[in-house]
Amino acid sequence: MSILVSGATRLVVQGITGREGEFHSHAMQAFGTQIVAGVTPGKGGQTALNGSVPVFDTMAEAVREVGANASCIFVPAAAAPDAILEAADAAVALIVCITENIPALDMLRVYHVLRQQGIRLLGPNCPGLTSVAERAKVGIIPNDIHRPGSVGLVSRSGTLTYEVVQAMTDAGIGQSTCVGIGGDPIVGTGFIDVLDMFNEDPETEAMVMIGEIGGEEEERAAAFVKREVRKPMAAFIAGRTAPAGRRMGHAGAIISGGAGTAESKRAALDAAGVAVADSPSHIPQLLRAAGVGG
Amino acid sequence: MSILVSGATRLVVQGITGREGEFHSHAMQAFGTQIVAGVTPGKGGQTALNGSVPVFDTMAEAVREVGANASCIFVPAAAAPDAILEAADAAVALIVCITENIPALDMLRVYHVLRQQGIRLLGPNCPGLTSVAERAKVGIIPNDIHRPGSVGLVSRSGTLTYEVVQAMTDAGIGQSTCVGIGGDPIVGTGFIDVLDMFNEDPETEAMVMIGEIGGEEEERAAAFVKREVRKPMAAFIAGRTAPAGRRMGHAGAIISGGAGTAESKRAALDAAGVAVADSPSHIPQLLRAAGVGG
Amino acid sequence: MKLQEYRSKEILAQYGVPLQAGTTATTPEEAEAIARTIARPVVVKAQVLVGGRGKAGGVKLAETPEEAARHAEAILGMSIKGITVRTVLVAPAANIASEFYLALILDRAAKAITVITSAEGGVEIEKTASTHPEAILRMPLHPLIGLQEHNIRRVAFFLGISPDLRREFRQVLRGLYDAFVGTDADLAEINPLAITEDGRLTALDAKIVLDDSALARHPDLELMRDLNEEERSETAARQAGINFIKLDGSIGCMVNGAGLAMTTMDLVKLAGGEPANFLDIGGGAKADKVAAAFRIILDDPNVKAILINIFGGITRGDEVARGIVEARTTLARHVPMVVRIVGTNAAEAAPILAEANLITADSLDEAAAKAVAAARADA
Amino acid sequence: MKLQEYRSKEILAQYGVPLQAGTTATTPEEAEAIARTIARPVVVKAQVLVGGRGKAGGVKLAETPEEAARHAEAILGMSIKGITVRTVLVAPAANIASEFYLALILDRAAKAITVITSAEGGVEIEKTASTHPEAILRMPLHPLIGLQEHNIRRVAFFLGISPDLRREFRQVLRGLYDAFVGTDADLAEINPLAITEDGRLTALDAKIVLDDSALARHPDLELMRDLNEEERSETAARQAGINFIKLDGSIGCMVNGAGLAMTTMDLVKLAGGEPANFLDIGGGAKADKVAAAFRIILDDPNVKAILINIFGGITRGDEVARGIVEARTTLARHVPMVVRIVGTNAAEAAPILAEANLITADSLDEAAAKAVAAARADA
Repeated sequence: MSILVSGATRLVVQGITGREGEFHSHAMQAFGTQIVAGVTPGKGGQTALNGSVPVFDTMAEAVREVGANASCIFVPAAAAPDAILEAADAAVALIVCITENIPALDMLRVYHVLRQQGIRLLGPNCPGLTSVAERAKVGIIPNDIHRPGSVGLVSRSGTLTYEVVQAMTDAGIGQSTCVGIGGDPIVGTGFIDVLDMFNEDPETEAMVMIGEIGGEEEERAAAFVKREVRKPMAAFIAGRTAPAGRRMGHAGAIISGGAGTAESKRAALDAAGVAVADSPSHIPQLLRAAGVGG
Repeated sequence: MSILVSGATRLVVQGITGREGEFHSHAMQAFGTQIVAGVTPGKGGQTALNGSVPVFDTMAEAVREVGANASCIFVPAAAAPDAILEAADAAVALIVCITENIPALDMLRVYHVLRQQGIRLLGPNCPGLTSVAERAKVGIIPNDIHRPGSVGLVSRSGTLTYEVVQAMTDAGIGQSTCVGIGGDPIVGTGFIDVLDMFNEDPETEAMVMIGEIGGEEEERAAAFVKREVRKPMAAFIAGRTAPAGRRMGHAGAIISGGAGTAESKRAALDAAGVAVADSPSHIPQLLRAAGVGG
Repeated sequence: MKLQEYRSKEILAQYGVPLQAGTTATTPEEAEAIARTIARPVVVKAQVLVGGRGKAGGVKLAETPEEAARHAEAILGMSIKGITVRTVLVAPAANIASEFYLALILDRAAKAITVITSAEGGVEIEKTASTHPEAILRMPLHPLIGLQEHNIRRVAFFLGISPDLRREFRQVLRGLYDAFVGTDADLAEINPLAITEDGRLTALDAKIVLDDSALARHPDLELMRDLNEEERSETAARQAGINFIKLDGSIGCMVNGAGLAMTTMDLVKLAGGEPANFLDIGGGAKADKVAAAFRIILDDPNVKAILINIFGGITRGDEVARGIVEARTTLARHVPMVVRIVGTNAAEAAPILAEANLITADSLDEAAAKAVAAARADA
Repeated sequence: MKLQEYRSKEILAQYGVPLQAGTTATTPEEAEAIARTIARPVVVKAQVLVGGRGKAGGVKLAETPEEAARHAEAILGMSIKGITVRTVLVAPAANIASEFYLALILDRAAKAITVITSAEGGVEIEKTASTHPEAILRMPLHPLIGLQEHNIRRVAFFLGISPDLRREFRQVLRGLYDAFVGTDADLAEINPLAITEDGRLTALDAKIVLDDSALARHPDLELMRDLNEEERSETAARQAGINFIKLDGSIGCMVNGAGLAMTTMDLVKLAGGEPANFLDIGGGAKADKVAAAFRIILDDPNVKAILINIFGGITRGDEVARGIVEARTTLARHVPMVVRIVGTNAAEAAPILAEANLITADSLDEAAAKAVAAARADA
């Protein structure tokens, strides 16, 4: 089982004819994702992925013609907010935006429009998500790091996520769904949203949360976990050595006014009964200690 | 019983120190409405209604200081959209806007913001509503035309509403709640919303709907009635003699492109099993014929 | 408020919509002079707010300035659906390769500004809607964030705009939208939007209808009102703050409230008469306003009787009664008056009306019947 | 990107916020000349992006142009929290009757632009927040329709702005908001916003922090970057498209991905070392980018070893390995390198690294330990 994506996901890739869009569409298809269309304005009528997928000019056509119900966006930052709004207008149920460096005020607007339309956005500036058991991936998480299992993982990071997933797989601990929520200050889906879904997902028996400095989402997630979650959980927070007042690569990763430190997040998680790792490599043993099997 | 307002309504009047605001606040208070505050920017600290009601500068204060939960707006058209947004931001549950001549694009914006905030707006350009049994009135419907009873009335009009209510009262047919939804193209609450509430209200046994030319709200309401309503109903539609293409006083009352005629609305209501009157004075006999008692 | 084609084009041009505005003329000589200054052929178009001017002979192509003058002479003074043409627009004629319909409306049902477009330009959208509705795209825009780039792309692809014209098309739709919002319009229509044979996009005809409620914040647009196409009595009513629409019957109506005013007309008809007008005097009508309403109603020589129907709410019955009695003394012409005043202070109004020997009525049905009878007796 | 006070004021002035911008000087003579042209007394203020310049003696009042020159002489060249002052702002001094704090922030939690205000101006808002939080109003604005008139009124009444200053206050907050949105800011702060003794509102100090992700659409604002206050290596990194922050340790880090780069730093520390930098090389790192990263890391003389940690995803491991080997030949200075490449094409990367005699590691913990050891050995 999985959350958000499954074998029923009919994916359209916005920006499928671009370098990144094409590369990752091939990888998604190889993983098993059902890609039903691509959208590149002006390239309607062409095909992509070795002729296996039709390309449309608009999302409205992709939904009408081939019944797309999810979208993955590989569109440059200047055009990405519009691409998200287009996908939302076409009423796909899930939009995953990989694009980074989208201005925050654009995302503020997009966030609220989508929320009001009841459409789930993952990202931007995220690696997407992978349902391991259902072989459905929307995004750029490497294909071969997974092992099917019962641990749900949620992370603000990209390669750090892969690091943790690999460590779990190497230790024989499989994943249900791995979700990268993105490193921007305003993202469509937060930790709590995903933890809540994992908490309700019968196939997810334990959870891993990968946070980092900046904002107070991890603290809020800890409060949620304390209140709602009874499944075993482990966490890692990146940025214990990050200086205050500097943006650490991710637009959202900044300690400001004394808030958003790794220590504050670790303490909140610890207080919520979550096992907090000092290194990504410790996650598997923390999970084992919490009773998680293969 | 009643819908929307009751003895628990704690009303704030925006524009209480204006000529109209003051006049109608007195009438509302005389009817029995619990007016807890007025708001006029710059007059905070004063009192209104012979010293019985404090005046605040902002809606936020009115809600915080005296627990207002509904607002009635008597503010000129140029400032009224902002007044509605202010009331919504202060999170009152019901906003009744009496003001007419508010630009439609302003109302478009206001409508969607309030809808998203889950706040009920009645109007603009409406006479408000009166709960007869609970002696709670928010708006400008005359006090002495009512008789308590079990007929719910909803109307796009002002004085035409009074005409019908008076006719009912004179015929010994009492009202549960009388609601004027307003004559503008974009209003916060439509016929269907109110009919739905009446349909669910145990104290409302029959309904009267007063429509007029323009738009297709009455046609949609008829479809709703056919589908959902089992209570007896009578209706009147004003404007059988109105020429096409002209705005009949109300901004929303215009037949355009062949749509919005009185005949179309009458036919739709007739098809939905609603008794349609030729004159407001016939409403009582239609109600009697449908089995409505005193 | 409807704007004339040339006014609508002025506005769209300000918002960057590509078009050749042309120049207005009120005499054949002016039309000829204008035609001399622009590329030929030119088109001479009657500026009237009613539809069907083409069929009525109000739009003509001229190859020479002299021909333009002859066409202008024919068109100026022509009557189109009862409206006398006083102005023509002289503009360069376009060689049309293809035509589209493109409009924005305030969509009451969708509660949004909605794009309506069709690749079948030059015909009325209602006609296309009935013949092949699938040729029309109706696309509501987000009410809080407005026209987005993907909206523009969708319309462009729907219309099959070629890649080299997409930038220009963007400018058209963006300009149309900005004009709609900037002027508080109810309707902003380009029909046809043409692609010329030399491959340019241009708005050949345009129509903007403004939201009357928003005119207060657009004094510049209020100046564009064409008083020539408005009944004199309607102009007077507007200036007096009275909602008035002239009709063809013989029973003048004076009512407070728009819905009740329509109902009063309906009941006059039901009683066998014909209303001469719609008149909503508004709230709190004092003597001066009542007097203005009388003047406006009686300005119509067809009026044989007046029905006054006031439901006191905000408006107090006795005030209106006094207003009627006072205003009546100032009238140039006298017709029978049937007065019905109910609601607030109706009891105080009754003796005032009785003393003035006015015909009164308790119910609206009765008032309508009495007014119809009075008009017949007077005729 | 933080803007200097004088830049922030330039922007706010463009958006209609009342203030006396003053003029910048880089020499005492310039400061004196400026002081001569404006009303006295004047204030001479160090232009640095770090806080606490007042306490450090970087803000001084001058009664005469000569005194302004003396103050400028003292301030220019002064070091404030490690930053050398190169510019002062000379502006008319105000007689302050009262002071407010007024700011807009991009509020991550509320997902809105939020007004933060307090009647206690001139002090840091964090201080007010800890001493008496009830003195602060935090008001999120609607994310789709923005600053409304009622928002402005609420702030004005909260601050107790007198009726005669409300129009001016409206201009301040409206201008601040328009500037925030117009420049894509993260923070736009006026502190203090003062009422002068002669009853005018004026922004005495201002700070704007821009959203780095939006700078691409504001080339004019990008030009306002103060390179004097940026590490040379950080400037070079930015120009090479590399995310880099200089730190004080001895282990240079080169990582793909921001979260993994922070984690790498954390593990260096956990292994007993100190990271010399944060460096995220981004996706698909080719040889030229790797070479640039090496140059930037090695520009820091404290660097005694380099830890390269690449998790192949978008980035292919063998490409990075080849990049490392190639780039290494171009380096001016050599330090031990520990390379860990996993993920996509890690297997293909291994022989390349082995052949080049680089220290390798399988796990990140191991890599960190080896790097720390190598740095110690090298020291």
